[in-house]
Amino acid sequence: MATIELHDVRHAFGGNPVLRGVSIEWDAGEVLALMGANGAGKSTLIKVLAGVHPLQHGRISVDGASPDPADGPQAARRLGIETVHQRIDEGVVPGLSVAENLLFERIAQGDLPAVGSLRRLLPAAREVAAGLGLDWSDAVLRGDVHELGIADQQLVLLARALSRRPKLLVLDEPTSALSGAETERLFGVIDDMRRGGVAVLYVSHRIGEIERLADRIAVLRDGSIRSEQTRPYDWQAAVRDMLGERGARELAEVHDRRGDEVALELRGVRLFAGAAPFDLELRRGEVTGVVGLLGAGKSELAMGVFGAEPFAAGTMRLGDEPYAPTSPAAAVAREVYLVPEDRAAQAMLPGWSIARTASLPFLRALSPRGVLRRGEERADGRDVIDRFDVVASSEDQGVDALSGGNQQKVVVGRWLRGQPRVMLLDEPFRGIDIGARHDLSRRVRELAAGGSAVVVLAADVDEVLEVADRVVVLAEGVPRLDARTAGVSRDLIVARMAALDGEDVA
Amino acid sequence: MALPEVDGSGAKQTAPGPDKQAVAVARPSTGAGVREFAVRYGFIAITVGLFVFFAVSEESFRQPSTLFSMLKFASVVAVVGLGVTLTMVVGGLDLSVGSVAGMSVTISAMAMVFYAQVGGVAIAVVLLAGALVGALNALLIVVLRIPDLLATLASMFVIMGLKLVPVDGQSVSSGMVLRDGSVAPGRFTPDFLAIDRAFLGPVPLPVVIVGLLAVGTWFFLNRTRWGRLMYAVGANPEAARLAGVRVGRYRALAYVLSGVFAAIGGLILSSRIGQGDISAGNSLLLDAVAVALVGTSVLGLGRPNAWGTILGAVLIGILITGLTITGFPYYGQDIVKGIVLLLALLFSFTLSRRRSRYAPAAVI
Amino acid sequence: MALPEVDGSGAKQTAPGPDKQAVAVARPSTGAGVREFAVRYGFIAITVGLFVFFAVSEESFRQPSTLFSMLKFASVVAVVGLGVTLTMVVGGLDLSVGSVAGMSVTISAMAMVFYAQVGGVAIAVVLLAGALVGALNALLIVVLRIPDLLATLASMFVIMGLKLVPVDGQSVSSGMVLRDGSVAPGRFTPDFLAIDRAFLGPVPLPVVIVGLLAVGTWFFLNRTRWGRLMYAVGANPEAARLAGVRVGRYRALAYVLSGVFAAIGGLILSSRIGQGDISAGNSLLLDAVAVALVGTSVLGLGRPNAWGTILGAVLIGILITGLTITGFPYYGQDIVKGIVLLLALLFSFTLSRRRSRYAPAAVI
Amino acid sequence: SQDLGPSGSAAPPPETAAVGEATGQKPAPFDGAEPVKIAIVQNSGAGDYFQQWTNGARQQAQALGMEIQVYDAQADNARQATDMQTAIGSGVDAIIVDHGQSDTMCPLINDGLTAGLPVVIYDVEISACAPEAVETAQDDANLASLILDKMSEDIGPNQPVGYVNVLGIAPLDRRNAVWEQVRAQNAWDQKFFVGEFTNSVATDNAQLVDAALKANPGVAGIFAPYDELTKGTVSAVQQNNLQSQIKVYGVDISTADIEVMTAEGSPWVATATTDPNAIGAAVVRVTALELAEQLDSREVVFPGTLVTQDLLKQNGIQNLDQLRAKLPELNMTGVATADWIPVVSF
Ligand SMILES: Nc1ncnc2c1ncn2[C@@H]1O[C@H](COP(=O)(O)OP(=O)(O)OP(=O)(O)O)[C@@H](O)[C@H]1O
Ligand SMILES: Nc1ncnc2c1ncn2[C@@H]1O[C@H](COP(=O)(O)OP(=O)(O)OP(=O)(O)O)[C@@H](O)[C@H]1O
Ligand SMILES: [Mg+2]
Ligand SMILES: [Mg+2]
Repeated sequence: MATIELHDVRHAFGGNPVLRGVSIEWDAGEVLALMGANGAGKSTLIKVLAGVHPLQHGRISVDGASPDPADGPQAARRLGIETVHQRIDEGVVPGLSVAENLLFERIAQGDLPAVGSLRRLLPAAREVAAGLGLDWSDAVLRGDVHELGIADQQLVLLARALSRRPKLLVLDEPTSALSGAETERLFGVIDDMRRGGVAVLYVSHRIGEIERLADRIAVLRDGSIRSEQTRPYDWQAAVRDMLGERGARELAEVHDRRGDEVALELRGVRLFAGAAPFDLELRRGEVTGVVGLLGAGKSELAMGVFGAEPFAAGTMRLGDEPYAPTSPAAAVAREVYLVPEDRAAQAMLPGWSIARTASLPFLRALSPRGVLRRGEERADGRDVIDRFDVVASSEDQGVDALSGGNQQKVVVGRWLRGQPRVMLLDEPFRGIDIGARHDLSRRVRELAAGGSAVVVLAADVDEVLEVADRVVVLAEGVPRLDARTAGVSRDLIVARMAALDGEDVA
Repeated sequence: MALPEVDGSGAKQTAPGPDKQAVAVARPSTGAGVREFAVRYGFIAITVGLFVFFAVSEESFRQPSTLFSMLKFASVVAVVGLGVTLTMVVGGLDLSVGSVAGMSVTISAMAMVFYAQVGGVAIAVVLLAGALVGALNALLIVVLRIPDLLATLASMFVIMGLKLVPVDGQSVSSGMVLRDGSVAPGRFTPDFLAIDRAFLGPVPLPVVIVGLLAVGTWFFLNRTRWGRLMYAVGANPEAARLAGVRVGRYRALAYVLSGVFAAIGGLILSSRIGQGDISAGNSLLLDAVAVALVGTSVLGLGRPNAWGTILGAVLIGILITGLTITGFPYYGQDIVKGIVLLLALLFSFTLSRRRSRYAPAAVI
Repeated sequence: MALPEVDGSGAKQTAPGPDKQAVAVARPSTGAGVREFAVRYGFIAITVGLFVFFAVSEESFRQPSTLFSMLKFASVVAVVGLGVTLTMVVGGLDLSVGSVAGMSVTISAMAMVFYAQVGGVAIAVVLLAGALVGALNALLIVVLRIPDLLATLASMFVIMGLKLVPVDGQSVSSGMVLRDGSVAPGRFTPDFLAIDRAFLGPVPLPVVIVGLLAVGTWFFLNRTRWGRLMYAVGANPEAARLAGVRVGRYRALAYVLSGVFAAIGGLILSSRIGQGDISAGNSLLLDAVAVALVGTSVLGLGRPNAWGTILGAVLIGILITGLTITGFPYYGQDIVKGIVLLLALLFSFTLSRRRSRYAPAAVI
Repeated sequence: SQDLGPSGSAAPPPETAAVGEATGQKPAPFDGAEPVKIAIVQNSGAGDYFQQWTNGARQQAQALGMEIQVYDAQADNARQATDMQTAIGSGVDAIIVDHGQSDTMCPLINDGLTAGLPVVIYDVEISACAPEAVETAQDDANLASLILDKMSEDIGPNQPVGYVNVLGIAPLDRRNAVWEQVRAQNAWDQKFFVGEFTNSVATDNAQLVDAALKANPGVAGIFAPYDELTKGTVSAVQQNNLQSQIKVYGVDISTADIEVMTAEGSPWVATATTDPNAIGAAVVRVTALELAEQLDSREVVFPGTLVTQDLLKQNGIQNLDQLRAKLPELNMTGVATADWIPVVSF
């Protein structure tokens, strides 16, 4: 007996069909993983399911009941559909406390007493947090949710959805901001829910996670379900179905290109006020992967080198000269580039077209005397679209209307031009599909081959291993391991990330 | 700590870190206590300091009657500012408050003077009219999707003009000659005049009214579900919508309340002036917006809130009364007002390390 | 396309769809062409319509001199509004413009009357002072991190007071007695008075000035790197900073330019009034902000822009001149002004399906 | 300029007054060691008229050895009400109320009187509701008659004329009454009646009059009984290049007005006025007399003076000082005085 049933669901944005008839069913207690390339329509499907986009065509039912399309998200929620959307900033409410955010839906529904101080909300909030194994103190619960990092915000949203005891739990790339430990904890909770008879729809680009979780996979392509599989999965086939022609260009080989010349030298750097100082050298011609758990200091490292947020202490040298950038502009002038981790907050400009977004860092080259050469600008925009297979109508399309992965391609792709001295990429693979990930890896390796010092910072070990010649493990603001990719075991890296003694593992 | 590079397969160990889960948790900020104190209480300190300064240097400032007339002076700006605060909470800004207060003065005068109604009727009509304007603003903003600033700017112009039509652009005062040549039959009734002139014990009634409204607004915003949801609507309307909040209703509510508060301010003004002064309320808009803006920052909260607004109004009341008694020329008062405002802002923003995270959806 | 249920373990393929890249193309929206037209040109249509209406119904409105005196009338609001537009582009809003224009009137009068300087010197001093106030605002906002609205509100108060100090709160006019008992030596020079009174062919000089400034602003904002970067700063300052934009400099530039534009507006006013009227500029703020806000919407662009602002100013000019000639009482003019504003807003927002993307960083 | 809020004209406040001789013995309460304290509760616009008025009052108070406290509500009636309360509570010996709305101020003036304070008012109509207060006023009917007589003399009867005024403001209403009368007598054809009271009266009214002139060609004279209105009118006439055809008549004068009147081809041919400095001083003298219980009337009015463009031009008068020198009657040194009062003149 199918609990969740989608029948011929279609959706179009202003005459542009995105979902062309999606039909699928799955049962209570079943985890269905939805796969698809960037822009395939996964998030759109989820938003239709959650009632965010009104149902234009087709039927949705949960236990035989269909939501009232006029009633938006409320109707879906009444049917027991809980959703964690891809964009975190669409979920958290800054200005309210962590506790109020954890209880936000219940406050909105009027499930809690209408009158009461924050203190009276704390026990309920603590309970919600505990549902995801979060042991947050009252001080944290009372703080403004915006003071949390992006990962903790994601955890807030997850805990909130889980606490509602849904019939169908929909998770749109919930782990893209999480690290190993949190991910594991989330998976534990999902396992519990599955056992408790909850149906789960899970969207991710990480095959490892899907392998671990899914009872069934469905591949969405071109707005409809292309194929479904049950265990054991044929990943080759799944990826082929996802990407079609583009196929999965395999690149499983381990890289080991060694750079000789030091491009950037860090001396006595402290990432946080309390952390120990360390030295680090980045070399031309190699890709350095920096891994670490959430809060390990990866972004601090990147932002410090980029001059965006000064280190707590320490000095740098770029080539032979001292290097002390006071702003990103100064860093860019010295050919040190950074792709920041949070595209929505740190890279995207609402209402801007792809071409304008892409040209922003290098406008000077497009306007030798200050006057913009708009033809060249658009040509450059087209170039980014072509090189990274961005799914877009034209370079004039607004970035807001792109899918998450395609937005990521634009904001990463725009920096990958020329041959900078140092190229830092913070979580560059966030939200992009396998095909694009391989393209991006290749491009990153080309940069290194051309003589740049490239640094890829990510929480996902596999992402780093795929692209890096050298791995640096950060834990609590300090490098705990610095090794050649070719000569280090994955287990050791994972152990060091958790700041465990490596030999215990080995 | 320079890390020796680990080459090849040899896994060389670094000193083991503490054996705990590295969960990133927002730590409460330690240190810099003085600065934190300045950020949170600097504005209050300025207010108290000014008060003490005036009390010491000017004998007449020490009289209790001066204290109360100062609070009375602040009461109109305070109550109108509270309404503005509510609209700022939902991420908007009501620019029509000054004109609504002015309209209330004219309407109350018309009710009593032209139509010889009692004070109660005048009050009811004015509150109704305020709510109506609020509802109109809500219609423009919520239903017709016109950005707050623009919608309330337009209604400001319309109201400013509209209120003058029934009175032919003239102030309404008792005994005036009407269009048909007869003499206006009514006058401001004593019960209506009492709004501004009565006392509750030693405390003037307007001060009591503002106090009650402030407590009410604070309680509503900080202790009730509806207040929380109003903050949510301002901070992230999309998230609120997804959580099932009827965003439009809360925004509408804020504008209606703002209209009513402005009308209450107008009633106090009307009772104080004792006639339908057509120029009343002209200067209210900037002052009310100023105190509401100051209010968002003064307590270090970084979001619009009731006490901050009241505090802002009281500070301006102290300043103006104090400077007047000290014999400052009026233009000197403007300068000092601006400078004190700046000082307060320095405490709240320049010294505060964290930038305010509260970002109302959009002005437009 | 209904999908046959897939059961069991087999990875069953569905019928292969068209074997092309899944390119979701956002086609330029078809249909609703009328609505699109209304959104984009509705405001222009209203402006032209009003113009034609007045021209047909009022003989005197048809005179070319009326047309130009209308544009002349609009010129001050237009140029000040352009400055406000620039600050809106970087996500802020300059509330001090009215007071800067007023200050410019006083300063230019002082230069010529008190110090017997020629017009050129007066102009230079005024522009410098405007830039200085802009730089001061920039200091408060960029360096001291005080939110735009609050900082410019405070400096508005300070300037309003400060400009009155050297003149003891009085208007400056030739022949007045100075503090030391002597008679002011200078007077408004003819070259200075020519700013408002001279013509270039049939076109009054202020109209020419505004035209040049508008073209310059448009070119700067839409065709140069700096303009583009200013828009970037307004759209997402953090993203701009991380793209290597020196955000602070561009915000500072916007405020300095805004100060200079307000000063130019003040020069035109001063030359029009022909004396250092201390009340000049008082009503400018709301009007300038109104035209700049209207400007963000009128062309359907959804962002502050030079032509929109100019168009807004011209519309208000036509309205006021037309209504005055038609003999509307002044309060009726406010109503009509508000209603036309609303109408324009309905075109831009209610009819337009997409919401405006322009969102100044934050009020707070 | 006159009573009406913001005004632009000039003459600096630290205007040094000539202090006349006092011969008589100072009566109580001026004979004590403690200085007599008075408060002025003013409702001004940001303008020179009030600056000068206050200056005159200060000079006279100083000459009398009084301490003076000035509350200025800046055209905000509600604030004036609060100011009045503060003043009553602040321990002064007398209060002068300068301008304001009668409905607003009447109850408060009675409060002051009840508290035992003499209250002298200038240009607020309160005789009906506060008969105990001393009422002083500029003689608006006199001013209007002075200037309108000149106007009828100049342009003659049966002419098309324009009128720029704002009703609802007491002194302007009083001048309006005289206008209606004189207009009827002369059978003038009133082609337009415009005027608005805004933050910048001159500039905004120039716009109105400009439009009115365009719509109504051929008027011979315009009456604008308040100098800000007059200035706006003058500038509109000049904009339309009609200065040779239209004569403009105003009320009030200031240094700035003198400049406008004497400018080449100015249509502003005459004005009727009082000197605000002198009025401020006279009001303080009235207060002093009241405190000394020597005032025998509850009402004092200050007469006006006619100033013509010809007089200004012929005597090369550029500012108020020179005008006062030419027309010493502006100083009103004979109004409200006694032998123990050192009368100031400007
Ligand atoms: N030891 C520490 N002392 C002070 N602050 C810390 C410490 N560890 C982490 N933090 C804080 O935790 C937050 C997360 O840090 P950061 O963004 O650098 O992590 P990251 O390794 O880049 O993780 P991710 O990018 O996956 O979120 C930061 O705000 C940082 O200031
Ligand atoms: N609000 C919108 N308006 C117009 N087009 C949209 C909108 N939202 C999404 N689209 C378009 O719909 C298509 C599918 O987007 P969707 O976000 O569903 O992709 P996705 O499968 O979730 O991709 P990703 O893996 O990158 O998150 C994209 O081409 C996108 O441009
Ligand atoms: Mg997606
Ligand atoms: Mg990070």
